Amino acid sequence: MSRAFHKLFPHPVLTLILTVVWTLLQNEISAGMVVFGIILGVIIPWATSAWWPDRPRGFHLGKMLSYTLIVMWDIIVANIQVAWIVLTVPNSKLRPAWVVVPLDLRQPEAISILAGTITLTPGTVSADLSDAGHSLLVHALHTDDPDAVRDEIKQRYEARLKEIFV
Amino acid sequence: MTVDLILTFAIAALLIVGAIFTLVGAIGLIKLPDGMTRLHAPTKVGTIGVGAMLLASMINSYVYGEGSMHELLIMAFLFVTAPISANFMAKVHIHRRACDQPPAPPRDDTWSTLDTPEEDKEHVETTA
Amino acid sequence: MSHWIIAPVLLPALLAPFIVLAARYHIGIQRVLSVAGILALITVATGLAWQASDGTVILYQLGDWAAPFGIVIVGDRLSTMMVLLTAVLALFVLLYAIGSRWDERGRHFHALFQFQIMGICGAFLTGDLFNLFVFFEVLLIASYGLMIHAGGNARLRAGVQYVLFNLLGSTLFLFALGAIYAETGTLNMADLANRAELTSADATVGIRIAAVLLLLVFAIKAAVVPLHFWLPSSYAEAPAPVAALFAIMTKVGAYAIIRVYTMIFPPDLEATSGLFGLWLLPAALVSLAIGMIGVLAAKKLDRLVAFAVIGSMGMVMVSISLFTPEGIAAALYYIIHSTFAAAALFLISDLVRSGRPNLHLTSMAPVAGASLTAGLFFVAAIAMTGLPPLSGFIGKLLILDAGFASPLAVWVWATILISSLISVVGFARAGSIVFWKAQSIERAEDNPLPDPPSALSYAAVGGLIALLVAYTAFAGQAHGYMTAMSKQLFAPEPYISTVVDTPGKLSKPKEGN
Amino acid sequence: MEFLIASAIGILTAAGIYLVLRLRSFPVILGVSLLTYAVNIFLFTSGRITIGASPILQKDVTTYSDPLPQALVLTAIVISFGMTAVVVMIALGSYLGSNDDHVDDPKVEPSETEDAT
Amino acid sequence: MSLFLVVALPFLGALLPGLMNSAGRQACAGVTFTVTLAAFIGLLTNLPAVMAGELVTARADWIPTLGLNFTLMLDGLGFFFALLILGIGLLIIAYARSYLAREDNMGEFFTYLLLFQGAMVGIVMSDNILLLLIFWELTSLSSFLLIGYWKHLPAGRQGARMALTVTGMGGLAMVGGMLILGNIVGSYDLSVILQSRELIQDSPLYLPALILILLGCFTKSAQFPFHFWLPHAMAAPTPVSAYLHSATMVKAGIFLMARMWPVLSGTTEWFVIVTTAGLITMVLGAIIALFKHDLKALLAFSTVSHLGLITMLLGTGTPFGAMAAVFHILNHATFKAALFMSAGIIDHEAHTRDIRQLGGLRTLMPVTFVIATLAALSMAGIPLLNGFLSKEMMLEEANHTVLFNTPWLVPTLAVVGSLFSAAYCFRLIGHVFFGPVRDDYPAKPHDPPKGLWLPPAVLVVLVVAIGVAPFLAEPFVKLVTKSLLGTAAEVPKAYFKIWHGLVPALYMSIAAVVGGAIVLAMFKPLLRMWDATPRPEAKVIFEGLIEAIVKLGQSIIHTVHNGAFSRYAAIMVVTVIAAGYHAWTTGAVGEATRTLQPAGPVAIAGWLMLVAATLGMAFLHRNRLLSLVLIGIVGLMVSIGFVFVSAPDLAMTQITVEVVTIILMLLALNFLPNRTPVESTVLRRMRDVVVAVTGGLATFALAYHYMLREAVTTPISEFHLANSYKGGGGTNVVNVILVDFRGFDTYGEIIVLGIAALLIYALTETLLSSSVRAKLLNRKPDQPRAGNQHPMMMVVLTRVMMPVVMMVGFYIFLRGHNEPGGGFIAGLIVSIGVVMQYMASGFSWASARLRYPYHGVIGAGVLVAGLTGIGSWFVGKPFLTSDFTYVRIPPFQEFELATAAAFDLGVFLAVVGAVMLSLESFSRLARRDKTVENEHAFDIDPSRDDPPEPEPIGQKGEV
Amino acid sequence: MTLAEDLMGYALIVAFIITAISQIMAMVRLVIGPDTGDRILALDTMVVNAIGLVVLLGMAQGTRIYFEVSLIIAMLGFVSTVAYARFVLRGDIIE
Ligand code: NA
Ligand code: NA
Repeated sequence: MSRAFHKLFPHPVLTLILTVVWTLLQNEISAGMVVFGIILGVIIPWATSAWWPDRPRGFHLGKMLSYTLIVMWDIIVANIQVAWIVLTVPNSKLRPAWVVVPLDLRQPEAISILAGTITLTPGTVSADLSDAGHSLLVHALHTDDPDAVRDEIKQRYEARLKEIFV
Repeated sequence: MTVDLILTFAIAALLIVGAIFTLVGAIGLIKLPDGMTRLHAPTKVGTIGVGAMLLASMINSYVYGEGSMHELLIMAFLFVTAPISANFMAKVHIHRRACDQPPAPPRDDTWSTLDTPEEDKEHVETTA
Repeated sequence: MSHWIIAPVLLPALLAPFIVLAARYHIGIQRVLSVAGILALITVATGLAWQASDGTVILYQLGDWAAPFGIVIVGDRLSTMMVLLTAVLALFVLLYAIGSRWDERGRHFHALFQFQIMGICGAFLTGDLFNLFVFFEVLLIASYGLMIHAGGNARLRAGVQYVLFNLLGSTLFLFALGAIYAETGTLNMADLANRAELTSADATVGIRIAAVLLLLVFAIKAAVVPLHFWLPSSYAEAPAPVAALFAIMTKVGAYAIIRVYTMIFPPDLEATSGLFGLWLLPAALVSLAIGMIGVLAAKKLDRLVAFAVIGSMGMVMVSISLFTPEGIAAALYYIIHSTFAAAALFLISDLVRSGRPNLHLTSMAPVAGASLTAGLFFVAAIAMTGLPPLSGFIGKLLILDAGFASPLAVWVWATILISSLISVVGFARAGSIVFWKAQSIERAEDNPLPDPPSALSYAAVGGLIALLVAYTAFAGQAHGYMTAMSKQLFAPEPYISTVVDTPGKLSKPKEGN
Repeated sequence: MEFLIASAIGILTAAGIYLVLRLRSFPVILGVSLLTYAVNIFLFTSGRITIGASPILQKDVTTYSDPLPQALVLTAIVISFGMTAVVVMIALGSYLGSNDDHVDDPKVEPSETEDAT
Repeated sequence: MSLFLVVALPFLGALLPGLMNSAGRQACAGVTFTVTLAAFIGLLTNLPAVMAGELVTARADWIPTLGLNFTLMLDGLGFFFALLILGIGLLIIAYARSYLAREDNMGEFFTYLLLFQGAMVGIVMSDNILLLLIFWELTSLSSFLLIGYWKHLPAGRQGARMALTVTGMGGLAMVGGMLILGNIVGSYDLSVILQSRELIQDSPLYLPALILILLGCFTKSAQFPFHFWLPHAMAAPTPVSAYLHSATMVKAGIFLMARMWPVLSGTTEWFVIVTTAGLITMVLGAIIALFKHDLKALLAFSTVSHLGLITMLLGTGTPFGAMAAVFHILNHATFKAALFMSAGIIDHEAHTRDIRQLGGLRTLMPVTFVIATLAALSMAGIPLLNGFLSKEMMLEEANHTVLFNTPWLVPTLAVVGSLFSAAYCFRLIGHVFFGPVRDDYPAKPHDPPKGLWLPPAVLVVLVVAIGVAPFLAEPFVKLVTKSLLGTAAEVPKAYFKIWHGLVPALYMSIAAVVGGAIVLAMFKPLLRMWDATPRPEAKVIFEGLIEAIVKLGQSIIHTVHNGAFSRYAAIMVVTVIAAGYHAWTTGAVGEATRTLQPAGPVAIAGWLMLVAATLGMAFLHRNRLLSLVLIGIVGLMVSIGFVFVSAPDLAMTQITVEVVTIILMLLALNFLPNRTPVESTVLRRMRDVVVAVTGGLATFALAYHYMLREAVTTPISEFHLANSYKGGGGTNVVNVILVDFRGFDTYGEIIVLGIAALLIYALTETLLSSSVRAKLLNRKPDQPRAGNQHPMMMVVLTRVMMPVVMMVGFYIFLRGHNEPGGGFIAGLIVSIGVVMQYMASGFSWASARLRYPYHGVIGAGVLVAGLTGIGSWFVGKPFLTSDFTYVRIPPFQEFELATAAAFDLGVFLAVVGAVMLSLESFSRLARRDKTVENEHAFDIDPSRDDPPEPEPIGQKGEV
Repeated sequence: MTLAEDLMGYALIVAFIITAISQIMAMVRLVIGPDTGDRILALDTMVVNAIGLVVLLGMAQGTRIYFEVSLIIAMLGFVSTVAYARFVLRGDIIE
C-alpha cells in the first residue's frame, strides 16, 4: 500500500506545489481545473521521478510555513538595510567580509533552503560550499563582526530548518 | 469604492517603491567597489523592486480587471532562482580570483569551487 | 477532391520521418524505402505532368482556405514538369548513391535525401511567396546536411561558407518578403500579380525595391555572377551524388525568376519597368563567361564541373533575361538538359575519383573501368559544352535563335559562342590529362588496382546519359511542349483566376479583394 | 517610434554586416544572428506598427495589430534558429578537424595542373 | 536506297566494330567494310536520279519549332562528295586492316572511323543548315578521337586538341553565321536559302554571316591563317591522315564554300576574302611542304597548298573557276589519298617517314615506287595525269583574275605555288625512291602485302585514266558543277582536253615544272637558307597561346574565387545595395500617407540599450563570451520591443529561442577559441565599416519608407482577423494563422527543425568516427576550470523547478490557440526544463536515468503533424483542413477539441526532439577520456558522505 | 478616484523612467565589466528589470496577455545566467 503510494506520488509535496502552480496559472479556482491540476501534479513528478531519486524523508509543512513568514519579513527589512548601505555608505567605509558558517544540516534540500535564505536576507550572499559540505561560505556586504553574522544565521535559520527536515 | 481608492494609492506607492528599489539595485551595481559587493545590490534590492511592481500589477488587476494571482508565480520564480544565480556568480568571482581569497573552511580542505579535479588542472590556451 | 498534387511534397515528407523512426539503423530498408518513394514520386509526377499538359491549372487549397488567405499549391505545365524533372534526377542520383555506397558514409542520408526532394518539389509547386521561402529553407537545410555528409575538413570548411552564404540569401529573401507584404498586403503570387497592377505611377519605389530584392534572392540561387560565389567550392566538395542532386537546385532559382517575372512583374508592367533590363542580361553573360573560363582554369575535375554548372546557369539566365516567349522556351529546354548533364558529370567525376586519391588534374595510372568512364565523360562533356549532336547543342541553338531579337544580340552571340569554345578547350584539356595521358603511366607495383565502381553506379550514369540522348532525339516534342509552357507563362490569366477565384472555407469568390 | 524602429533595423544590419565580414566563424555567425534580428523586425514592420492592440480577439475591440507578419516572423525565427544551430555545428566540426576557425579558405595554392601535353 | 539509310548506316554500323572487338581484327574490319559498302551501294542506287538532274530528298521532322529538321537532299555536288567519302573510305578500311598493329584496338578505331564517315556523308547530304552544322561538328569530334587514337603519344593528344580547338572554333563561328543566314532568309532549309541570293546579299547582315561561315570553312580546310593544325593532325595513324586530311574532312570546308557558292559568291567581299586566303595558302603551303622531311608532313602541307588552290578557284566567283575547283577536288582526292597510303606503306615497311633516312627505294619497293611516282607526278602537274588537267584550268582561271587591281598578282602567285608544288613532288620522288640503296634503313624495306598496295593502286589507275582520257570525267564534273552553280550561273562550255593549244596557261605550267626542277636542284643551299630563316613555329605559338589563355583564365578565376568568404559576402552586400539603389532612383518615391507614432522614454531607453548592445557587439566582438552576453541583451531588448508593439507570441518565441541559441553557442564556444585575434588591417576594417554603414542606411531607409506608407490595398490579414474564431476556432489570430490558415508553413518549419537536428546528430557521428575523436578525447580545457561540476543547490532547485517548468510548458501549449503560446514555445520551454536538468546533474547522469530516443520524437512529431493534415482527406477536405468542436466532460468545464491542437502537438514533439537531439549531440562531443561518469546527481552530498550523527552537535535555541 | 488614478498614471511613468534608467546603468556595468562575473551579473539584473518593464507595460496598456512573457523571462533568464556562469566555471555547460 505504502509502496504503491510512493510509486504513485513520489513527491507529495511536489504534487501539491504543482497543483498550486496550475491553479495560479489558470487564474481561476474551479473543480475542473483543480482536478486537472492534481492529475498533472501526479503525472509530472511520476514521469520525472528518476531525476529526483532520494527524496527527503521527513518534512514539517507547518513549520515550513512559519519559517517562510519569518524569512519574508527578513527579506523586506534586509532590503531596506542594503538599500541604505548602498546609498549612504561610501565605498571607502564599506567593510565587506567573508563569513564561514559551519553546517549542522545534512540534507541537501535543507542546506539549499538555508543558502537561499541567507542570500535573500540581510547583507549576505551564500557563495560556496566546502568540498565535503560541512561549511557554507557567506559574503557579508558590510559588517564589523562576522562572527555575529554567523551566529545569527545559525540561530535564526539553521535551527528552524533542522526542525523542518527531520 | 474607498477600498479601491486606497488600493489605487497602494498601487502608485508600490510602483514608486519598486522603481526606487530597482534603481538602488542599479546604483549599487555601478557604485560598489568589487564583484562580490556588487552582487548584493541587484540580486536582492533589484529583485524586491521588481517584486513590488509585480504586487502593484496584481492589485491593479483586482482593482481594474478580473483579478489574477499570476504575479505570485513570477515572484516565486524570482525568489527561488535569485539565490542560485547569486551563488553561481559568487562562484565565478571566487574561481576567477576577482575577490579576496576566502578563509579556509574549518572542517574540510577547501571550498568546492577551488577544488579543481586533478584531470582539469592543466589547460592550454587555444590560439585563435 | 484529388490530392495527387500535394503528393510530391507529402510523400517524401512522410517517408523521411518514417525512415528516421523505423529504419535508422538498417541501411538496406532505408534504401528500399527511398527508392520505392522516388519511384512512386516519378509515377505521381508523370500523372500530374500529363494532367497539366493540356493547360489545366491544378489548384489545391491547403486547409481548405482560399487564396490569398491560405496557402495554395498550383500545378501548371511548368511546375509539374519541374517536379517530374526532380523526381527523375533523384532516381538516378539515388541509384548512384546506393551503387557507390556513398549513402553509408554518414548518418541519415536517405532521410535527408527525401527531405531535400520534398523541399524542391514544394518550391516548384507552391503558389505562395512566403511558403516558397519555407520550402527554400527546407531544401537548403537538407542540402547542408547532404553537402557535409561523410565529413572531412575540406568539405566542412566549404560547408561553412555554403551555409553562411545561404543564410545571407535567406535574410535577403525575408527582406524582400517584408517589402512585398508592406507594399501589397499579400503573399499569394496570383493575388500579387493582381495587386502589382494597382501601384500608382507616382509611388513606384516600394514595389520596385520589392521586385528587385526578390530577383536578387533568386539570382543567388541561380548562381548569377556576382552572387554565385557559394557554388564552386560547395559543389566541388559535396559528395558526388549530392552535387549531382544539387544540379536541380540552381534551377529552383531559375524557376522562381521565370514564375515571378512572367506572372507578377511581367516585362510590360509599368511600375517595374527598367528594373533589371540594364544589368540582368549582362550579368548572365558574365556568368556564362566566368563559368566557362572556370572550366578552362580549373585545377580539379570536380571544380571544373562546378564551374560548368555556373556556365550552364549563365546560359539559362541569358535566355531568361530576354523575357520573350522564345527565350523562356529555350531556357526551359536548356534547364532540363543542363540538369541531367551536370548531374552526369558530377557522377562521372566520382567514377574517376574511385580509382584515384584525388581529382587534381594530373595523370594517374589508369584503373579498371577507366575506358568506360572515359567514354561516359566524353559524351557528357559533349552535352555540357554544347557540341552536337546532344541536347546541349540544340539548347544552344535555341538560345542563340531567341537571342537574335535582343538589342544585345551581338554580345549574346559572341559570349555564347566564345565561351562555348573555351569550355570545349577546357574539357578537352581535362579529359586529355585524366584519361588519355594516363594511358602512358604505369601503375606502381606497390599500388594495388582499386576495385572498379559497381555496375549500379555505371547504370545510374548510363541512365542519365541515355536520358540526354532521348532528350535530344525527342527535342522537337520537348521544345514544342516548352513553347506551349512558355505561352502559358506569358498568358497567366487562367492561372491567376483559377487561384484567386476558386472559393474556399468561409470565402466566396473575389471576397476580400 | 517609426524612426526608432527603422534606425534600430539599420544599426542591427550595419553591425551584422560588419561582423559577417570578419574572418572567423564565430563573429560571422553572430553577425548573421544580428542580421536575423534586423530582418525579423523589418518583416514585422511590414504590418506597420500598432501599440497596445495585440492580435488576440477580444469582445468590443476592433483595432488589432496585423497578425500575419507576426506569424511570418515566428516562422522566420524558428527557421533561423534551426539554421543557426546547424551553422554553429558545421563551423565547430570544421574547427575540430583543422584547428582553424577561419571562414576563408587557407591561402595554399592547390597543386598545379600538369601541362596537358 | 533512302538517303536516311545512307546517312544512318555508318552511324548504326559504328556500334558493330566496338561490340565485335573480341571477335577479332578481321571481323572488325570486315563489318566496317560491309557497312561502308552497303552505304556506298545505297548511294549508287540514287545515281540515275542524280544523273537525270533530279533532287533526291528525304525529310523527317525533328525540331520544327526551331526549324531544325532531318532534311536530306542529294544533288550532283552532294553525290560527288558522298562518292569520294564512301569510295575512298572503302579503300582506307581495307588499307587500315593491314596497317594497324596487333596491339591497336581495332574496334575502337573503326567505330570512330564510321562515326566520322557518317558525319561526312551527313554534311554533304544535309538540306538543313542546322543539321549540316551538327554533322559538321561531329566530324570535328570524331576526328578528335581519331587523331588522338594513340593516346599514349603526346603528339597525338596535342594534335587532336589543336585540331578540335581550331575546327571547333570555326564550327562555332559557323553556328553564328548559319543562324544569321537562317534569320535573314526565314528558313534554315538549304533549298530555300539557295533561292535567296538577292535577299542575302542585300542584307546588312551579309558580311557578318559571310565572315562567320568562311571562318568555319577556312579552319576546317586549313586555310591561312588556320593552316597550322593540319600537319600536327598527322600524328594520327596514316589511314586517318589519308582519309581525313586528304580526301574528306579538309574538303568539308571546300564543300561548304561550293554549296553556298550560289548565294554567297559574286560579291567583292567574297572575292577578296576567299581568293586572297586561297592564294596565300597555296603558296605558303607549297613552300613549307618543300622543306619538310617527314613524308606525311610534306604531304600535309601539300594538301594545305592544294586546298588553297581550290579555295582560290571558288573565290574567283566565275563558273569556270567553280568547274576547275570541282575537277581539282576529284583529282586531288585520288592522287593525294594514293600518296598518303604510299607514305604509310613506306613508314610501315621502312619504319621511318624521314626523307633524309630514305632514298633508293625504287628497287626495293618497285610497286610502291610506281604508285607513288605516278601520284606525285600528277600532283606536280605533269601531262597525261589528272593533276595536269585541273592545274591547267587553274592557271587559266588565274590569268583572268584581277585582285587588288593588280593584273599580274594572281597569275604570278599561281605560278610560284605551282613551281614549289612541282619541286616538292620531285623531291618526294627523287629523295625517297632514287639515289643509292642505303644500308641504314631502320628496317629492311620491301613491297607490302596486297592489302596495303592495292587500295592506292586503284586510285592511281583513276589518276592515269582521267589524265589520259579526260572526257571520261567531263560529264560527271559538269554534272557536279551544274548542281554547284545552281540557278546562279550556267555551266561553262569549256571542254576537258590535254591539249588546248599554246595558251598562256601552258607556258605558266611549263615554267612551273621547269622551275620546280631547278629549285630541287638547288635544294641543299635553299634548305640551309630555310633553316637559317627564323620563322614562327605554329605549334609553339598555338600551345603558348592556349597556355597563356589558361594562365589568364586561372589568374582571373583564382583571383576572383580566392576562397575568401568575407570578400564574397562584401560583394553580395554591395551588389544588393547597388541593385536596390538603382531601383530606388529609377522609381517615384511618393508621399508619406501614415502619421508617425510618438516615442516615449521607455521606447527611447530600450532603443538606447539595443543600440548600445549592438554596437558593443561590433566593437567588442573579440571577446567572444562578452559578445554572447551582448547578443543576449539584444535578444532581450528585441523581445521587450515585441511586447511593446503588441506581439506577445513573438516576444515569447524570441526569448525562448534566444536562450536555447545561447546554450548552443556556449556549448560550441567550449571548443572554439575564446577570443578572436586582430587580423585584418585598419584599411580593411574601414572598408567593412563603409560597406556595413551603407547597408545599414539602406535598410533604415527601406523600413522607414514602408512604415510611413499604407499598402496598395487592404492586407489579407483582414480576413484572418475576421475569420480566426469563426473558421479556426481560436482567438489568438497569430496562432490560428500558424496552425490553420498557414499551417503548411509551420509544417515546413518543423521539418526544418527536424532536419537541423538530424544534421547535427549525423555530423556528430561522423566527427566521432573520424580522427577528431581522438583529438576530442585527449582535449585539454582551454581555460582554468573550477571544481564542483554539479553544484548541490542547483540540483536541488532543478528538481523542484523542472516539473514546474514542464507544467508551465503544458499550460502554454494548451492555451496557445486562444492566448499567446502554442506548441512551439511550449516545446522550447519543456526542452529548456530538461536542459536545466542536464546542466545541473550532467549529461551522463541525466540521460542515464531517462533516455528518450530523440530521433523518434522528431520523427513522431513530423509524422503526427503530417498525419493530422492527412486526416482531413477522410472527410474529403484538403491537407491540413482543421475542424473543432466543444466538449464537456464533468467535472471539467466545456473545452475545445481542435485538430489544430493535434497538429500543434506534432510541432511540440518535433521541437522537443530537435532541441534535445541537438544539445545531446553537442554534449557528446564534449566527453573526454578522463571524464568519469558521475554516479550521483551532485558532487557534494553531506547526507551521503557524512550521514547525520545521532547526537546533533552545537545545537542551540528551539529544537 | 481621478486623483488616485492620475497619481497611479504618474507613478507608472516614473516607474517606467526609473526602470529604464536602471537598465541603462546595468548596461554600463555590462560594458565596463571589468570581470566576466560582473557582466553576467549585469545581464541578470537586466533580465530581472525587463520583467518589471513588461509588467509595467501590461499595466499601462491595461492588458494581462503579457503575463506569460514575464513568466518565461523569469524562468529562462535564470537558465541563461546559470549557463554563462557554468561556462566561466567549467567551460562545458552540460557535463
Ligand atoms: Na542575505
Ligand atoms: Na573555448
